[in-house]
Amino acid sequence: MDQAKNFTKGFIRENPVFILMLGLCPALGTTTSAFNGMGMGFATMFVVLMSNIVVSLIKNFVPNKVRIPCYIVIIASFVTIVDLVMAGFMPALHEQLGLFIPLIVVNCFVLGRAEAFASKNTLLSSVIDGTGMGLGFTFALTLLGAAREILGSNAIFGLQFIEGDGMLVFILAPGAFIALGYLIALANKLNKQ
Amino acid sequence: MDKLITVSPSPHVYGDDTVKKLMYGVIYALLPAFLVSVYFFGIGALIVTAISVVSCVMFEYLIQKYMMKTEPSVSDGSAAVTGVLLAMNLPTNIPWWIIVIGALVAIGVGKMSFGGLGNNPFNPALVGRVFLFISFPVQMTSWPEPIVSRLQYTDAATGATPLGVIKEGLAAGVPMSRLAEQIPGYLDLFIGHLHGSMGEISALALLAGGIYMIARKIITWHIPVSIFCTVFLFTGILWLINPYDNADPVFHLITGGLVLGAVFMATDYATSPMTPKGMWIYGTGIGVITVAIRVYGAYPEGISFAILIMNSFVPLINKYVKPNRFGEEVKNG
Amino acid sequence: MEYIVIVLSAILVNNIVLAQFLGLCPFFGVSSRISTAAGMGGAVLFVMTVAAIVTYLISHYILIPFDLIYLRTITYILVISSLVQMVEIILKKVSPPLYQALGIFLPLMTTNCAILGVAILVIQNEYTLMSGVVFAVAHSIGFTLALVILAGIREQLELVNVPEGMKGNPIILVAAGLLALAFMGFAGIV
Amino acid sequence: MIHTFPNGGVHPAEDKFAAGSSIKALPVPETVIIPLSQHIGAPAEPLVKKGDKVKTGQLIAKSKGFVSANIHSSVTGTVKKIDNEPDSSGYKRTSVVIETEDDQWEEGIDTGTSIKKNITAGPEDIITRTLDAGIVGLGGATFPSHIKLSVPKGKKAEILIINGVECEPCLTSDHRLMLEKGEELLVGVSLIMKALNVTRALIGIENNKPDAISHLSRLAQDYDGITVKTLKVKYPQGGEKQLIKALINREVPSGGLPIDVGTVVHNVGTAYAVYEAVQKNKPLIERVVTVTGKGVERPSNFLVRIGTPVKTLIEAAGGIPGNTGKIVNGGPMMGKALNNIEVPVNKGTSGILIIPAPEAARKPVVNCVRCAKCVSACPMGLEPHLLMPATEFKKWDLAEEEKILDCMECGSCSYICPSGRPLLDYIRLGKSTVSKIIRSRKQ
Amino acid sequence: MSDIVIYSIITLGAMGAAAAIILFLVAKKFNVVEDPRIDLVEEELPAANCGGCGLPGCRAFAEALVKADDISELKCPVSSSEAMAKISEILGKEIPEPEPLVAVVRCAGTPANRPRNNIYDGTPKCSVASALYTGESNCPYGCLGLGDCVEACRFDAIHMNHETGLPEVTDELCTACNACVVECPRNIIELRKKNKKDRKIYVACINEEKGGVARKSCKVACIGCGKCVKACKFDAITMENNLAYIDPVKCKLCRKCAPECPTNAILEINFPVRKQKAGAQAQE
Repeated sequence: MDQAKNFTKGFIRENPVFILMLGLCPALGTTTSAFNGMGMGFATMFVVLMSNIVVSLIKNFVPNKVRIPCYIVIIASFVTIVDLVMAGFMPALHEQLGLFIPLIVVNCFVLGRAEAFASKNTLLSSVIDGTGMGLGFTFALTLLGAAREILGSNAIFGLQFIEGDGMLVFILAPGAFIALGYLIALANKLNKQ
Repeated sequence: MDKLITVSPSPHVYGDDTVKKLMYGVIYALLPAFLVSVYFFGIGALIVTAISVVSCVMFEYLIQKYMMKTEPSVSDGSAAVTGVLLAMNLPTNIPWWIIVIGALVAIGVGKMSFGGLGNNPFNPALVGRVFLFISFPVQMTSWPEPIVSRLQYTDAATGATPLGVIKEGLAAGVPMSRLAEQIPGYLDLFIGHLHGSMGEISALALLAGGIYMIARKIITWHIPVSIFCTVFLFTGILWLINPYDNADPVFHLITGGLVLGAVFMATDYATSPMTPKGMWIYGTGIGVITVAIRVYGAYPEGISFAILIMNSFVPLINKYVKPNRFGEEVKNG
Repeated sequence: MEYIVIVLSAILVNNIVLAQFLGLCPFFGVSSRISTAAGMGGAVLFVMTVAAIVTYLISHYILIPFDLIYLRTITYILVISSLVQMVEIILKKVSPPLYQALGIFLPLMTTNCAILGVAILVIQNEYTLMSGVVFAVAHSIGFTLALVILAGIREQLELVNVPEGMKGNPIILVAAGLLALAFMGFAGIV
Repeated sequence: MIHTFPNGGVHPAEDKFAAGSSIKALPVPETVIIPLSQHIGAPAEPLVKKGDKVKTGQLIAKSKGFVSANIHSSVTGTVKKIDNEPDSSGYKRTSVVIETEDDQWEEGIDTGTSIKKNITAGPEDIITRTLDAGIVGLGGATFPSHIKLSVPKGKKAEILIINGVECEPCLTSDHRLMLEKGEELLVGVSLIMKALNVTRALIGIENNKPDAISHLSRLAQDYDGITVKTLKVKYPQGGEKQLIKALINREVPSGGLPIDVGTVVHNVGTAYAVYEAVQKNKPLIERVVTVTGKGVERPSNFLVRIGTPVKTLIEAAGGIPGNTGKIVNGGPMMGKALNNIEVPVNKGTSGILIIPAPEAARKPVVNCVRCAKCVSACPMGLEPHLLMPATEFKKWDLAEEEKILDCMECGSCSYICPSGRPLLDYIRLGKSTVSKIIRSRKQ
Repeated sequence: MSDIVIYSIITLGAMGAAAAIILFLVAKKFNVVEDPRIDLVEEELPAANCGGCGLPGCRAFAEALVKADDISELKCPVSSSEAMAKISEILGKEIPEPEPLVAVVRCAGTPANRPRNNIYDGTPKCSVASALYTGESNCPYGCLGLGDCVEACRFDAIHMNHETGLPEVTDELCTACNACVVECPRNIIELRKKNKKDRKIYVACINEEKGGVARKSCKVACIGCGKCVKACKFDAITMENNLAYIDPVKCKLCRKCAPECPTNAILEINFPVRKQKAGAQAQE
């Protein structure tokens, strides 16, 4: 497979959030600001990348019957690593993302990559796929976070550009759904062209 | 025969009702309430209504023409109805740009995203209103002084609604009997001499509009009556149990947006059930949730949320509450 | 009283889907029919309750005594996935009708973050076992409620012409957003 | 107390322009086209061939199978051809075309005007005579009447209901028949009662025909068990199920027949035809047809030989007005628009309605606003707003579940819809598809 | 530090082993025999159990795949197309490459050929109009021109020509899926063999009325004269119910029949222009 294509597909064409509708819980739950979205995106990307690497390395040794539990354990280990590292080094962000860090383990996007891609492809392809898809996920979360931050608090990455509060609703749950809805509509439109 | 004759399936005659007539009927029914609020709030009421109606109609036109690429149908009056209803739900001193945002959300998100008139599961005007209420809590809850602020649009002297006074008072532990002194008399409340959203103040004018709509068969009586009955019963029971910490049922009926909501918002065709039985369930639900929010919730007013919540149940009600099918219960007598 | 607060809070105020963003994959995935949504709700109710009990026991009798809290995620997911698989195998044999009604949703449970999320929340909130069970049951009811309402709206939307660009996921998300907006009215009710 | 059926129904403008014009016999036309399928069921089998001479009242086609009806010649003359001729839908059906030469009636037919009140025929004779005379439901359904006269085994008829409702706007043929042939009609009702072995008969008439109500009530005093009941004007009260509900408050179950609730319903026209067949030995070769409409010069009720081209009737009423938009075979609610006025009058033709061009056009279609007016208008308690998209989006399961097959196609929903939605167009389509699906499932 | 490692390993190992043993025993005891292909298919699926296919979980999807006759409708948003190809290989449900067919509209009743004698004002759907009456012309067999076939086509291959009032098929896009054939209430559309350069020759009429009657309602109707039958050397043309039919399999595209037709009911498409009588063939 063309590695460049393999890398870029995660951005729009097979974007996990906008097109595949996977990993929606963190995509909506953590994107109150662009920074939070990006943090969550990178955390997930790390897990995807690492689990892709490990899965791709051990794919020939794991018996087929137990591969799913194995993958889950691998993913869960990396999630625990991320959880602990973040708690240690970025306690503020860790506090913000809260429950969603351990929940990366049940993000079907992560398991999906391991199962659908890494378990069938070479190490290099898996690394590229993990990075690409991870970046696509990060991109989606950052974009959604940015949109919500701009509308909801008149700021982007914490920089206030208009005085006063924005439309508070975009920071809250309803705004998340609505913003993602219109972003997906937009992505569909771009994809069609 | 010089011209070709027309052929079409039966029936070959049609009733007089059109969507346009029904929508303009709603607008006529809103006129008394509008006039009362112009009397009390003056220029602000005019400006808010004008901005709201114009932006709703404009957004609908633009979206239909340039985004959906269909023939614009703004002349049917439904966008104007949404505009008037949205305005009715706003304080008359609200900045113009907030109204425009509200209109965009009401029409763009609440209505046109679903395909326009009739497809929307939630009442567009209420979507706009609740969106604004959550987004701009400060501006949405500063109510201009009636009569004295007639010649001012913004920057008028403001005060709290009777429901707000009671909510805060009770939260602070003030007994009901003392709070009653801080709110206008029942006659004022009924006519509309109070703080509040533009269109919700005068229960009298709204009821007149409601009676007009029922007489013209634009709406049926089931929804408003079921809401009124439920609110009266529920608040009545609470009041009988504890008159010190609860307002009496009559007060609940004539204050806040209850009449506006029950008569004009809950009865919106697209978002209310199709059968009388369903309407009773729907109305009862709205009544219960309204009182629950007013008495126990964080907000002094609950009818908007209550209607939106029950809107979401309407597809389920329609699915499980069917009209009396002919021949289903065979009663031979 | 404590239980009533938990129940109302879980179902209305902090609805697991509409306010906490958990379990969104099945929320959007399995809400195309009311009957399917109800079946999924039943399965969630069952698995969530059992999972909450089992993880509570593991947490209190293994992880905490041995000071292994950091293994929480990994053990929970292991337990939940085995549990789900076990229940599925048993149901298939013991009661095929029940399996048809609930069992087909079971594989979705492993990756339903609502299950793991609730299990973690029970520990985080330091509930007793009984409160934890009430919490799990109430959350699954809240999940089912949101799922069934959305399914109702989707069934209705199936019979109208939604604009081309909004068809499919976008309009469902917007509908869910408006549903969340409506549910904000319950704020402060407990 | 004036009764009506409780749920649903609409009230279109009545426009009964021809109510005051008495029944005039139209001259025998030069050519008649007699279709062999003027009834529900199998077409009749022709007994004549090209070139045969036939007399008025002569049997020219025999019923084939149980659900079928005899066809008689309505004129005296020569069979010109037996060929496919367009019916009111434009589709071609086998018909016998006869060129008129004379008007000689078949022997044994009493063509006199005296009223024969004395009933001598037994129940079996009455049914046989009805079958022989080729009588079908003259209200428009054209279901062979002899079947409705023979009560199936295990069922029992208690009450006979005679439909004098004429709820369709504009039409007046039944109204005039009740006024002018009241005595004969009541004898006919007694005959049907005898055939069914019932002791009670109710004649339901809407209260926009007070003259017919008082006339028949007065005459009915001389007949045992026959009562005239006044009903409130409401469309579609002439529907069997609605009429039974309105008169005796019984509901025919979904998919059932009136006999399931112990009743049999016949139209007044059918009762009159039974009288003629039994007492006068006269087959069904003519019927009363209303020709009316806003622009029509002389709205009239004609006694017409079956097979007369519609064009002849319209000309007798003053010709086609200049601004004609639509010509309808039947009433405005359930009638069928014609694309060709050469088609013949058949046993089911109760009226010809001419609608001016401006009124013929449909309303522009806009989105359904879910106003529920169709739900409250549906006399069967269905939800047309749901059935239409179910058909449009091909959700046949939903359509079946929502009882699309109970629809009687009365058109109340399309009439009332403020959005001008063609609800009935789709529901009809859905009905035919769903019944096809059900049939294929049974196989 | 080493304590933590040891404890972790022991705990996890013990739990893993316990879970494995329990599951093994349970699976043994409660074994249910199923179509083995379900497992094979499931292995190819991503096991993400995301519900993206609309079915609850990958196994349900696999079952649906095994059960379905036509798997082209079932799509997994996560799987690659290779995985799906492999699945279809497992199931052997690839439809054998059929002889290429293309949809052909057998009516040439343009307004000029077939005068209108009324205006249809009902729901613009052929199925509704057809159930009501013969249509805007007198021909009870002809195209109603309301576009049910256009709506039925998922490949954008059939469009209404507003001048002729007849649908036209874009041959390159047509997949011969039969949807329009099923949808047409009058059975006007037929799937015919696809020839070289998209050439086709067919009777563009299905009117079974007698010649005179058919001719009266449409100028280009087949009047059942039988001249084409005689002209054909390959026995490809049959005459039934006053209607000629050219068998696409037997037809050798010799074009002998078309000039014989007195009403020009036989259409030749995508042929080089004839040298003589070129004027008569205005169908290109």
